[in-house]
Amino acid sequence: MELVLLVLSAILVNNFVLSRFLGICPFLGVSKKLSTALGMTAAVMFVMTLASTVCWLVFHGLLRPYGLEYLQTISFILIIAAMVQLVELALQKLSPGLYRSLGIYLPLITTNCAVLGCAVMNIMNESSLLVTAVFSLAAAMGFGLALVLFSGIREVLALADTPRSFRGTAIALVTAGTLSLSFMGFAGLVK
Amino acid sequence: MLVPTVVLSGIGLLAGLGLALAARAFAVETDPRQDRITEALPGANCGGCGFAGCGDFAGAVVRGDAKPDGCPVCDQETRRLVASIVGQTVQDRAPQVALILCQGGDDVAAKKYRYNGLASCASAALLGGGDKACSAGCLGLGDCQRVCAFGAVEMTPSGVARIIPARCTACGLCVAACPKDLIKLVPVEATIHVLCSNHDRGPAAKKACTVACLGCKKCEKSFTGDPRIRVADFLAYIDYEHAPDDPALAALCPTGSLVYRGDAAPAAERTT
Amino acid sequence: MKFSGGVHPAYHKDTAGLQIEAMPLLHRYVVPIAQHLGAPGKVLVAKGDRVARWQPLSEPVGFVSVPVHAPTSGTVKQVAALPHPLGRPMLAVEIESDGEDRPWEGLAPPADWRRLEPAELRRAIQAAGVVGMGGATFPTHVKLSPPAEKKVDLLILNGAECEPYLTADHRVMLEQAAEVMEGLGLMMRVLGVTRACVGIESNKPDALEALRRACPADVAAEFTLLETKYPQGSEKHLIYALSGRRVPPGGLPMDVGCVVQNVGTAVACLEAVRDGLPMTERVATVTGAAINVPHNLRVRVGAPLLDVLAHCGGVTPDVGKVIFGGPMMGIGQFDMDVPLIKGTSGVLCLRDDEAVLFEGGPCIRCGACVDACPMGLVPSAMGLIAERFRFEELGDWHILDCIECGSCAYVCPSRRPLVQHFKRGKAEWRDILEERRAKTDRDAKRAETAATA
Amino acid sequence: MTLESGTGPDGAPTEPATPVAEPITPRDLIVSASPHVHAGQDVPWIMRQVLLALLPGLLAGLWFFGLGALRVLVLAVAGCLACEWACARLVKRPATLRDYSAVLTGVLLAMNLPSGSPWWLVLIGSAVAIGLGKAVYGGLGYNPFNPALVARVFLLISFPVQMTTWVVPQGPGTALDAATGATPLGAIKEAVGLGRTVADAGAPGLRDLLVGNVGGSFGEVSALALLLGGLWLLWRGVIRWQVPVAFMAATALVTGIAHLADPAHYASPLVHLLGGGLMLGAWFMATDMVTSPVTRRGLLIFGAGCGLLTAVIRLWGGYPEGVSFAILLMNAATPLIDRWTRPRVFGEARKLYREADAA
Repeated sequence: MELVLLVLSAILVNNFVLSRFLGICPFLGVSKKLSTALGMTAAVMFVMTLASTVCWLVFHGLLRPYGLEYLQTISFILIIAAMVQLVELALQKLSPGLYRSLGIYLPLITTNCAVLGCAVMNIMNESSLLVTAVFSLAAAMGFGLALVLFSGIREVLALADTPRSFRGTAIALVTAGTLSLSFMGFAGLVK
Repeated sequence: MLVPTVVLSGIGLLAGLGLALAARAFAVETDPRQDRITEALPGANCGGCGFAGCGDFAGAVVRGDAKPDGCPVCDQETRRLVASIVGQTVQDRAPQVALILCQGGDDVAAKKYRYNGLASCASAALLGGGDKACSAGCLGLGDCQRVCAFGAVEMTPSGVARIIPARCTACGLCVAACPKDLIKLVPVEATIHVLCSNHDRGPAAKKACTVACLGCKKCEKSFTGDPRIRVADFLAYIDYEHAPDDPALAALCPTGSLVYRGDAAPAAERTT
Repeated sequence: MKFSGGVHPAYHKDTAGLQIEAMPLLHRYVVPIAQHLGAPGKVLVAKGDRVARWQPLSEPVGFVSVPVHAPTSGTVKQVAALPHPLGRPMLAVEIESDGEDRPWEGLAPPADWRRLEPAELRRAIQAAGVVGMGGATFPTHVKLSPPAEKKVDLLILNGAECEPYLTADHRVMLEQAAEVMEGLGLMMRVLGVTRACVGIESNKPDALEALRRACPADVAAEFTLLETKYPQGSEKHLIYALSGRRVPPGGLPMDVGCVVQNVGTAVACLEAVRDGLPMTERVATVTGAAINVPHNLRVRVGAPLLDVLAHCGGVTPDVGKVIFGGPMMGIGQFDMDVPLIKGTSGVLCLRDDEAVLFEGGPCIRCGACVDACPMGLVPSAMGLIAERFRFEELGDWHILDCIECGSCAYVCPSRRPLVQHFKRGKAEWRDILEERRAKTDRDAKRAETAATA
Repeated sequence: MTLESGTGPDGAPTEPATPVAEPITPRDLIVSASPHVHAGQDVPWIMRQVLLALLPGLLAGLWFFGLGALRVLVLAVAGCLACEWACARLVKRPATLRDYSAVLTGVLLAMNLPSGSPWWLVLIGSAVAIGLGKAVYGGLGYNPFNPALVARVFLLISFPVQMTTWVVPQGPGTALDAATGATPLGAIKEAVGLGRTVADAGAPGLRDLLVGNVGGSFGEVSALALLLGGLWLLWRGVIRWQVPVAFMAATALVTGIAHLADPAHYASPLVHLLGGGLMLGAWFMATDMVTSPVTRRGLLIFGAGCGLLTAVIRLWGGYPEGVSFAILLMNAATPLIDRWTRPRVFGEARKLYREADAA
């Protein structure tokens, strides 16, 4: 039950994008097409879960025993970067189309605050390994939910007769804001 | 100091090792020439070459699907550079500019019905060729303006398209977009043009539009020997290979379909 | 069986009670060479030639091609590109009538269709220039020649006449019931089928009764009164309504073992064989609020529109639209010199204030078009995509399955010109497909040369 | 252009039956693509129908909350119209005041506000509804979210105090500074939150909920009047049944299960159906065409999603009322629903014809 609530909380109540405003860069960058958004979701889910877990292991296995907590950020980034490179290599081979459409946003997962934020949050909350893994996956799913919903809207928006000055990112931000407003309805759902 | 260094480099080494293995497993061959060509191209992604953007064109050049001088927009130097990347040479070609061969605005051209429908020439042309009484008249709904990536087409107040020569890159997109085939690419240096595409006999053409070419041959007959303007099928054609450059020619035309747009013309009408 | 979608426009079948009246002979006729879907024939006459009534003016080139014939005797005034109902001038033969209406000596002798072989019947039908008279004008002999691998077991006679205003088929069924049923029997013989269905919309029970009474003993036909709903007369929907079979997307009726023929076509086939007479006339409804005296006219193919309107008392001053065909799928005309042709089922004259003006307002996603589309498409989304010129996406939305019936635009509260979007979209999507095909061919060819090199 | 008269078979000219009124010159004719006739409905007609259908609910609200409600209504409608006009001016497009869509947004917004709302709250709401909810997207037809609800949720989150100060209904004479109280759902939520039972909340009876003699946004209180309007819309063919039915069914189902499991802490589904903004939401807000799916299957999913989310937020969320949030969330999902509920193309996949049928 605890874990179910944790998952619900991470997806709906404390959605990484819409409530914590983390990972806005890919949220705006790869949401123009649903297929790209789905690809990005998969990539982020992979990187986030694995990176958070490995980071937890490194933190509790290496950094804390040797009193090296101050190396947290740099070592986490290192791990995340390696994960992202791995995904990039695999995608380039397995799905060149998706690789091309993700473009610069794929390597940019490295500097995605959502991924680092997730890893750091797990450490800060003193979560267990299991909770870390589940929370990271759920957080990535929350990111994915927001991204997929948003990309659906943006595909339709691309057909709209939007005033010139609002075209592109401007209207996307307005939409994201409204989406965030509606996600606030979940406030208080957990705890 | 030693421990943190060892820990960090250890993590780095491990990650590096994993990546090296992954790189071998997921190895993909890419042609570095494609990136170099993409960099050399203008990057406007106008699609004038017929491919989906500059990157796609570069890939096509590398694969041999497109000629290295296939980019209609870039200058001669870039073409040469692109060709040299794939080890070829290109021929120089004269700079061109698009020209709309119609000046039949609503003030001079008659309409054959009241059009009600989409504001797009190609859609209007589905209904009996459009509402202009002239079968070769500009419909004025701006398909050429819409496809131009460089803002080089404007619509005159009387509803006929006009090229802004200074902005035109001769990419040819408007040529393909015009359902009435009114747009041609002509040499930039040419100064005399026949701005009409109507093949009807004189009286019929005149009834449809007051600035139509009637095929009267006054321009053709003004030449002694080999005429540089010829009338075929009731329409005059400029021989752009040997383009005439005489402002006086335009004065011969009874309807004003033969125009001079060289240095001696008013600034707004010049093409060069 | 009822198909989903469709609309119920106001029917205005005011001319249903008017007897078919023969149009008097005119001074001149303009006979376009291309009056059918398929290759236009080769012209056989030249300026100055004397022609007789029913004399062929062109000969077919290839299988999907039919000849056209002189509607009366006279002199060929010109062979030139002349106004055509489809909008653009097309090659046509203009005949100046000599008033004698002298028949051609070379006519085929009358024959009994019950004694002729299917192949002979097909030849006679092609030689008579018979095309589908419902409006699509596909050569009838082609439709009656299914390839051997398609087993056709059902002939459907289309008497739905679901277009508002038009009553030509209705009158033909009432006044020529015996000929319709004989023609049906003839076509069954050509196809070698033993089963035929006659489908008529429920607003014409008298037509169904007339046909049932006139049905010869040796013609096994079933009669069905169909729901009055547009587009009940669409081939695919008629087949579904009568037999429950669904023609697959991109498929033809013969893919589900059916052939659909219009009632007028049945009469034309019969006349071609029984009397040896080519198709030089048809019944057309001239109606609408802007015509002074509505008529069901038997009019010779090639009669100029202006003369037909004049015969019907002319148009009122507030005429806004003149349409060839019905109001849902008909083609708006602008040149009074266009001739009525084999596919012209009616001339509809609408007043200025009746003519729908498309406004192209924004789509409010009300979904009325989705409910109305008989093909199960999503016109709202397709219209938006086409409006943004993103034609390459239209394939995903099955644009080629659109039958252009107009149901979507009929109900659209924003008055969006959806059908125009789709006509354009179809053309553009076909171009894209063509390009892709050419590219794959090129790639394949290159791969081949690379392999051999 | 002169007419050629017909000639008889003998070659002698015959006169036309009646003289021709006026020769038409071709350029006078209109040419458009087919079809050439139309069913008759247009966008203003639809908007007028919805406004008419809102009348009973509106009158009930005015009856119970008096002048305060009228003030909110007038302010909201005027604000929306002014905003629409201003936005059109800003983006240099023709103002579309005559399609009644701005009026409708104003009325819906007003009905979603407490009758005691300060004037600035109403005007901010109007500006958000038309500006942020609609105009930035390009106007009617292109907005992904229901403009009135965007404004309501925006106000609810920005000004929680003003947006939850409910006037107690006292009939047409209700004073502008009337006493305030809780909404039925709010009272229940509060009681349960304090560890007491539903019965302790002292919520009004079903009869009061039905007629609307309860606290709440001024247009949402009378379930009966709203239901009447909704049914009329259905009968006029303006809305399709899938959304309201699925909406109410899903809410009833979830709240019903919860109620059966623990009646002390979960109110009966009838209270949930009649209380709060559910009737207004299910019949008038969720049925907004622009922001709901186009296919009937999609509408069912959309309605059910709205109902489910409403129930979840009401029962377990922090807010006593979840209709606005639920509809906005489902608005966001509409493009995806549309994508995944495309109708089957005629004749596609399922083949009815087999050789056996032919025999």
